[in-house]
Amino acid sequence: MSTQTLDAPPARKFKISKRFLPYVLSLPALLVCIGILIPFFTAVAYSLQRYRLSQPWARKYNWGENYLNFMTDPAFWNTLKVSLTYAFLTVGVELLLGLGIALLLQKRSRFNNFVSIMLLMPLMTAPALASLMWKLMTNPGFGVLSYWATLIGIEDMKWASDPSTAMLTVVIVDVWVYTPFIMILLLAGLRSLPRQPFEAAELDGVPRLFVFWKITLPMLTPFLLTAVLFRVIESIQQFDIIYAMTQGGPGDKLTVFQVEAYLNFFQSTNVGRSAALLMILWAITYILSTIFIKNWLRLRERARGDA
Amino acid sequence: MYDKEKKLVQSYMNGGISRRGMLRGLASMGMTAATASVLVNAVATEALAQNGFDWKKHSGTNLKLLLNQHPYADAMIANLENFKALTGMTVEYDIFPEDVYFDKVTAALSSGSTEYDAFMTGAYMTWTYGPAGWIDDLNEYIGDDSKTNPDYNWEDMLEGVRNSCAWNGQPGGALGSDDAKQWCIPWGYEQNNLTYNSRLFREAALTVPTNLDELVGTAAEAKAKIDGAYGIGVRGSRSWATIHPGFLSGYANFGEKDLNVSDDGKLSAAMNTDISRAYHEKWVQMIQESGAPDWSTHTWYQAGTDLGAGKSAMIFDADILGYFMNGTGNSEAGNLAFAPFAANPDADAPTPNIWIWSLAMASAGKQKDAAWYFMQWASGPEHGLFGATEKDFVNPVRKSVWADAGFRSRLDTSYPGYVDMHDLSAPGAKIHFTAQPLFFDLTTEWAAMLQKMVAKELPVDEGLGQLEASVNRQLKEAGLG
Amino acid sequence: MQSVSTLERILRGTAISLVIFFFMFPIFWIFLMSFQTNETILRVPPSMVFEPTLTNYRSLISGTLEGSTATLEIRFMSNLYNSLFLSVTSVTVGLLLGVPAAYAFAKLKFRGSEDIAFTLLSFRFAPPLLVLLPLTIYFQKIGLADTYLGLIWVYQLIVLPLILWIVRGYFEDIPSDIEYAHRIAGHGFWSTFTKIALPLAGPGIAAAGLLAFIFAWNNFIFALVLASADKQPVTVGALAFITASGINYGQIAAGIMLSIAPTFALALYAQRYLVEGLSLGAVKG
Amino acid sequence: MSLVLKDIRKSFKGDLVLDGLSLEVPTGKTLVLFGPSGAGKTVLLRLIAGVIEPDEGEISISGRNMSGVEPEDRGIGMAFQNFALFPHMSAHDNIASPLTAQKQTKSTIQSGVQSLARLLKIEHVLGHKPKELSNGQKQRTALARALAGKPDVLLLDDPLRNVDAKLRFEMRLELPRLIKDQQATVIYVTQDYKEAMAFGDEIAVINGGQVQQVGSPAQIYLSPANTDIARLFGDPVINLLDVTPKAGASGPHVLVSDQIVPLPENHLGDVDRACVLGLRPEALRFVGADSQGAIPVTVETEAPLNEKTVTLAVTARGREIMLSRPAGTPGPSTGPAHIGINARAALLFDRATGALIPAQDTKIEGKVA
Repeated sequence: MSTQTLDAPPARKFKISKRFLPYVLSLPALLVCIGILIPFFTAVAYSLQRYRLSQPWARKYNWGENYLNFMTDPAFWNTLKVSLTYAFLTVGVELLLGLGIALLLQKRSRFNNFVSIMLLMPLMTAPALASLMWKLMTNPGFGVLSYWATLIGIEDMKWASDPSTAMLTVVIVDVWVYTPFIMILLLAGLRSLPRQPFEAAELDGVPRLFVFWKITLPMLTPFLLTAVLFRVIESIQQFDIIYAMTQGGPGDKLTVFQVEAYLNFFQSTNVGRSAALLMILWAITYILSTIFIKNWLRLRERARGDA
Repeated sequence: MYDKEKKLVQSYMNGGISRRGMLRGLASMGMTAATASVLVNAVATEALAQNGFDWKKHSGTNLKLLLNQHPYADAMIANLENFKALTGMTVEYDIFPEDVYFDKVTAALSSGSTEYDAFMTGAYMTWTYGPAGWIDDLNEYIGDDSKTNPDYNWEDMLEGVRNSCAWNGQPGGALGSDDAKQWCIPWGYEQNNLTYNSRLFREAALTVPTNLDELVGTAAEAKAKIDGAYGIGVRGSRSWATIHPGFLSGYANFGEKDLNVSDDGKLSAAMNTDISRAYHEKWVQMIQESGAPDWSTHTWYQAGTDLGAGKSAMIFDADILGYFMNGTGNSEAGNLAFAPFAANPDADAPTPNIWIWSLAMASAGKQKDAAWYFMQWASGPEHGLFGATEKDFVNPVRKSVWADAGFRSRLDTSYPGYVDMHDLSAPGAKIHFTAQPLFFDLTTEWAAMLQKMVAKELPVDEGLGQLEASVNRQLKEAGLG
Repeated sequence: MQSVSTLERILRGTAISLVIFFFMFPIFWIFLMSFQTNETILRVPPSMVFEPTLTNYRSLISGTLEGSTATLEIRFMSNLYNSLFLSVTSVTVGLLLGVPAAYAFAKLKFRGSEDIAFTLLSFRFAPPLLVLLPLTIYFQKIGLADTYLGLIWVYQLIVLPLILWIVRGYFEDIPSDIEYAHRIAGHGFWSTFTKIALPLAGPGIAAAGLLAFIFAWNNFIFALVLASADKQPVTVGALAFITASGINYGQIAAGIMLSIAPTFALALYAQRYLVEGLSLGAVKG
Repeated sequence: MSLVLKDIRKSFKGDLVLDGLSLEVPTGKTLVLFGPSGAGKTVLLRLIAGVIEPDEGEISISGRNMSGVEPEDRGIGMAFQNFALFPHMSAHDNIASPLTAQKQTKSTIQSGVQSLARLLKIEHVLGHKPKELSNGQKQRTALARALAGKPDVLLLDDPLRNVDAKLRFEMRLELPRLIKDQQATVIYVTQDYKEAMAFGDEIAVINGGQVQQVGSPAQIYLSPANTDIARLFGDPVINLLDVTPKAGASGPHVLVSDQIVPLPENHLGDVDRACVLGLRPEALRFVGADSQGAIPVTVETEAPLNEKTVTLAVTARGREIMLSRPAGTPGPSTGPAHIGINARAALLFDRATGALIPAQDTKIEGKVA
C-alpha cells in the first residue's frame, strides 16, 4: 500500500483547493443576495433625494434633508412610536404565550405532537388572509367576536375601527399568526435539552419553579434568542396585517414604518420620504439584530464550551 | 358567422322589428339574451366598419391591457370579440382586484414597464401619472383624423366629465382649461348622491333628506327607529377615498374649496374657514351618532354591501353602488331608491364630486396608434350603448347614451329616481378638487384627521387648525406653497 | 409521574383547551363560513346552524363567480398553482444555494466567514419594500420583470437567510470527528458532505425548508409588485372576491381554506421533521 | 522512519497548542503519546491525519511530505476517543467505509468486514445502528473501522477512555496483539500510564505543546525527565518532598524527618541546591522503629486496591507520604509506625525547573527536551 501511494500520482479527480472551498460553497448564495444589494443602494440614493414621482422636474439631491425633516415631523415620531410599541407588544405576548404552550406540550406524546401540528395552522395562514379572517370575525354587524362581546356586556366593541382598541386588535391577529412560530422553535429547543440536569434536580427534590428559572430558561436561551430575533425583525417591519386590517388607521394609530412607507410610495409617490423612512427602519432592525446575534453567538459558544 | 341571426338583427337595426321581437326570434334559434346582445353590437360594429376609416390598419397587433376588477371591464370583455373582428387585432388583459389595483399600476408605470399599452385609471391618478411622464396627452389622437374614426364624436362626452380628465399640469391649474392635456378618456363615472332603502324608509316613516341638517337628523332617526341597521353609510378608511365621495360633494355644495390658488400660482390650505368648520362639525356628528360602528375601516365596498344587506338606511356615496346593490343576490334588491342631494339648503342643485373610470395610454407602450384604436372603440358610442343597456357600464359618459330611450326606461323601471337624479346633478357634476401633485398626501391626511375627530381625539376646530398647518407645510416642502 | 396532582392536571387541561380554542376557533369558524352563503353569514346573532352549500368551493374550482350582476371569471386555481410553484421552486433554489453556504460557515471557518454569514443574514433585515421598489426598475431593464425567474430570485430574500441561519446551526452540531472519521476512512470532501453531513442535518434541513416554504407561501407583496396577473399567488387572488357587487364572504372563506390546505397537508406529512427536526440535538448519537 | 514530525507549531485563536514539536516513529513500531488532557495529543493526531494543517513544520509519512495531502489520501486509519461512528449507518457499513472508499469489490468488502468482526467479536451486531450498540461494541466497531483499510499508519486516540473498567481490562490484554498483527506504524494516545506502559514500544510524553521525554516504558518510569512526568507515571502518585542535599561523612544526603537519606556520590555537586526528592510509594516500606533511618509517622488511612494496599502517613512535621505494598502483605492500618526508604530508588529533581538531576549510575537514554 504505502509504496503504491508513493509512486502513483494522486488519483485524478476534480479537486478544489482547500483555501477556496469555503468561498466556492458560499459564493452562489452570496451572489444571489448581492444582486439584491444593488437596488438597496439605489434606495439609499433615493433617500437622499427630493424625489416625488409626480414632480420629476423637482428631483434633486437634498442629502440629509429628508432625514432632517423627520426631526420636526410629528408623523415620523408617531410612526416610530407605533412601530416600537407594536413590536414590543407582539413579541412580548408571543414569547410568553409561545413559551407557555411549549412547556405545556413539552412531553413527547401522540396527543401533544398532534396538538403542536394543529397549532401551526395559523402560521400557515398568510397574514394577509388571516387579517381577512379576523376582519370577518370582528365585523360589528355580523362578526362572531363582536357578538360575543355583546354577550359579556361590551356593547360597542369596534375592534380595529376604534382608536382605543385598534392596536389591541392587530396585536391579537399578530399573536394569533406568529405565536406558533415561537412555540415550535421553543418546543424543539425544550425537547433537545439534555435530560440529566432535570433528572438530577428531580431526584434532589428541587422545586420546579426553581428548576425552570435556573436550568430550563438558561439552557433555552439560544432558542429564545433565535425566535425573538426573527420575530422582532418581522414585527417591526410588519405590513400585511396592519395594511389589510386598517391601512394604518384609524387616524394615525397604526402607521407603522412599512405601512407609512408603502403609502408614501404608492399613494403619495413621495419616493424620497418613503426610502428615508425605510432606511431608518433598516437601521433600527440592523442594530437590534446585531445585538441579538452577538449575544446568540456568545451564548452558543459558551454552551459549546460547556459540552 | 350566424348569418340567419344577423339578418334578424339587421332588420331590428333597420326598425323592421321590435327589440323584443328580435330577441324572441333569436331565442328560438337557441341564443341567450346575453349572446344576442353581443350579436347586436356585432352588427353595430359592422356598421362602424363601413364609415371609411381604416380599422384594419393595425391588424395582427397584440395589445395588453391592465384592468381593474370592475363591471366596466366585464362589459368591455364581453364585447371584445367584436373589436377583434373589427380591427384584426388581438387583446390580452391583466385584471387585478381593486384593493391592489392602483399600487399595481404605479409599480408597472414607475418601473417603465412596456408590458401594458393602455390601462384603467381614475382622473386623480393622472395628476401623478401625467407630470411623471408615464401617460400621453390624448389630444394628439383625438384631433387627428387619420387616427380617429369620424364617428367617434368626442363632443358627445359629458362636458364636466371630459374636462375633469384634462389638466395643464400646473399645480392649481383649472381642469379643462384651454392649454389642458387630455390625460385620459372618460369611460364610466360615478356621481355622489343619496341612495336609500325605501323599504326601511317606509317602515320607519322617514322622509328623504334634502340638505345636510336633514341628513344628520334623518340618519339619527333611522338609527333610532330601525333595529339592526345604522343611519348612514359613508366611507371612513384612512385614504383619499374617504374624502372624494359624499364628503367633498357636500362640502363643495357650500362653495368651499380644498386649496386656495394665489395669483402667482402658490397653493395653500382652504379648509380652515367658518363654513368648513360648521360642515365638518355636522359631518362628524352624523358619523358619531348614526354612522357605521366600524366606519373608520369602511371603503366603498363595505358601504355598498351594508346597504345591499339592509344594514344601513342610506348612503351618501357613489350612485352606482346603489345601482349594483339593487341587483339579485342582495337581500335588499329592488328596495333601493335614489335621490339627488344638495347639502347646502341655499344651493340650487347638487354639486356631486365625481369619480371617473377612464382609459389612459402608457407612454412606455410600443404600439400607441394601435392602443388608441382600442381606446376609441372602448370609449366610443357603440360600445357605450351596448355596455349601458346590456351590461353594467353605468354611468355612461356620453350624452347620446343618456338620451337613449331604451337605456332611460331600463333604468327607470328598475332603479327608481336614478335618471332624474342624474339629470338634475349632471350640470354640477365635476371634480371639485384642485388639481395638484400632492392630492393623495393631502386627502389621506384629511381622512386621518376626520378619523381623529370622529373618535373625539380632538375637537373639530383644533383638528382643522392642525390640518391646515400640516397641509401648508407639505405644500411648502414640495415647493408648491 | 405520580407527583402530578389533580389540581395541576385540571389547570393543564384548561390551559391546553384555551390555547386550542384561541388558535383553532378562527379556522373552524372560517371553515363553517366557507359552506355558507352571504345570507346566512350575515345573520345576527351568528349561528352554527345552517344548511351547508358547496357553491363557494364549486365556483372557486370551476373559476366562475356568480355575482349579482354578472358572471365573473376568477383564477383562484391558477393563483393556487402559482403559489405552489413559486414556493416550491424558491425553497428548492434556497436549499441548493443555502445548504452548502451554511455548511461552509458552520464547518470551514475561514477568513471573513462570520462577516459574510452576518451579511447574508442581514439581507433579512432590509425591509422588503426598500429593495422591492428600485428592483422593479432594474427588473424592467434586465428583462426579469414579470418572469418566474425574477420572482424566485426575489423570494430568496425571505427564504435564503432563514435556511442559512437554521441549517448552519445543525451543521455546527454535527461532531467534527464524525466527518473526520469519514475523510480519514478515505472519502473525499464532497463524499463526506453528501454522505455524512447532509443525512445527519437532514431533519434540520427539512424543518428549515418547511418553515421557508411557509414564509414563501404567505408572501403577498413581491408578486403583486413584480408580476402580471397570471403569476399572482393566492394571497393576492383572495382579494378578488371583493367585487363591485359586494363582498362575497363565503367565497373569501372558501378561498382561505383552500389556501391553507396545501401548507397544512405538507406540515402534516412532515410533522416529525418539524418538531423533532428543529431540535438541535437530533444528531448527537 | 515511517512517520516524522518536525518542528510542528499549531495555535488556535492565539493559544499555542503545539510549540515546535518533533517526533519520529519507526515503521511497524507503536509509539504511545502520553500526556495530561489539553497537552495537544488529539491535535497532534489530527495534524497527522490531515484534517487540520500545522501552522509551521513538516509531517512526512514513509518519506512523503504530507503538506497539502488530503486526509483521504494519507493511508491512515484512526479510532476516535468518542468513537465517531456514523450514526446513520449500520455497524457493518461503518466498518466497510474504508473499503468502499478504496472501491473494493462487494465480496472483498464482505469478507473483510466479516473477518474483522469475528476478530473483534461483534459479528452478531453488524446490522445494528450505533445507537443500538453498547459502549464496548461501539468501541470495537470504531476499532474495526480504523483497521479495515489496512492503513500504513494507525492512529488510536485514547480508544479505551470511554469504556467501562471490565472492558478496558480485557482490551488492554487484547489490543497490543491486535496492533502487532497489523504491522502498521501505530500512534496510541492515552492518559493512563498503565496503558502507556502496556502498549508502547516507546512512550512520548508531551506537555505544554512539546515532547518532554521519549523512551521505553521502563526508562520513563525509572528516570522521569521531570517532576511532571514523575507525577503522571505511577499510581499512587509519587511523593515529592522539598529537600536540600547536604554533604556528610558518608557522602551527599538529604534529611527527611531528621533522618539521613543517602544520595549517590555524583550529587555532591548539588549540595545546598534547592531540590525535590521523588520517592515512589513502592520505594517506601514499613520498618521496625529500631531499623536504621526509620522515620516515625502516623498512619492516617489505608486503602486496599486490587493488587496493592495504599497507605497515607504523616510525618512529625506534617508532610504527607503515600506508601504502596503488595496486597496481602502485613502493615499497620492506623496509628504510629515507622517507614524506611529505599535510597537507590530515590530521584532528585531541581526545585526551580523540575528537571531530573541524573545519578551517575543511571543511564538516561530518553531525550530530554
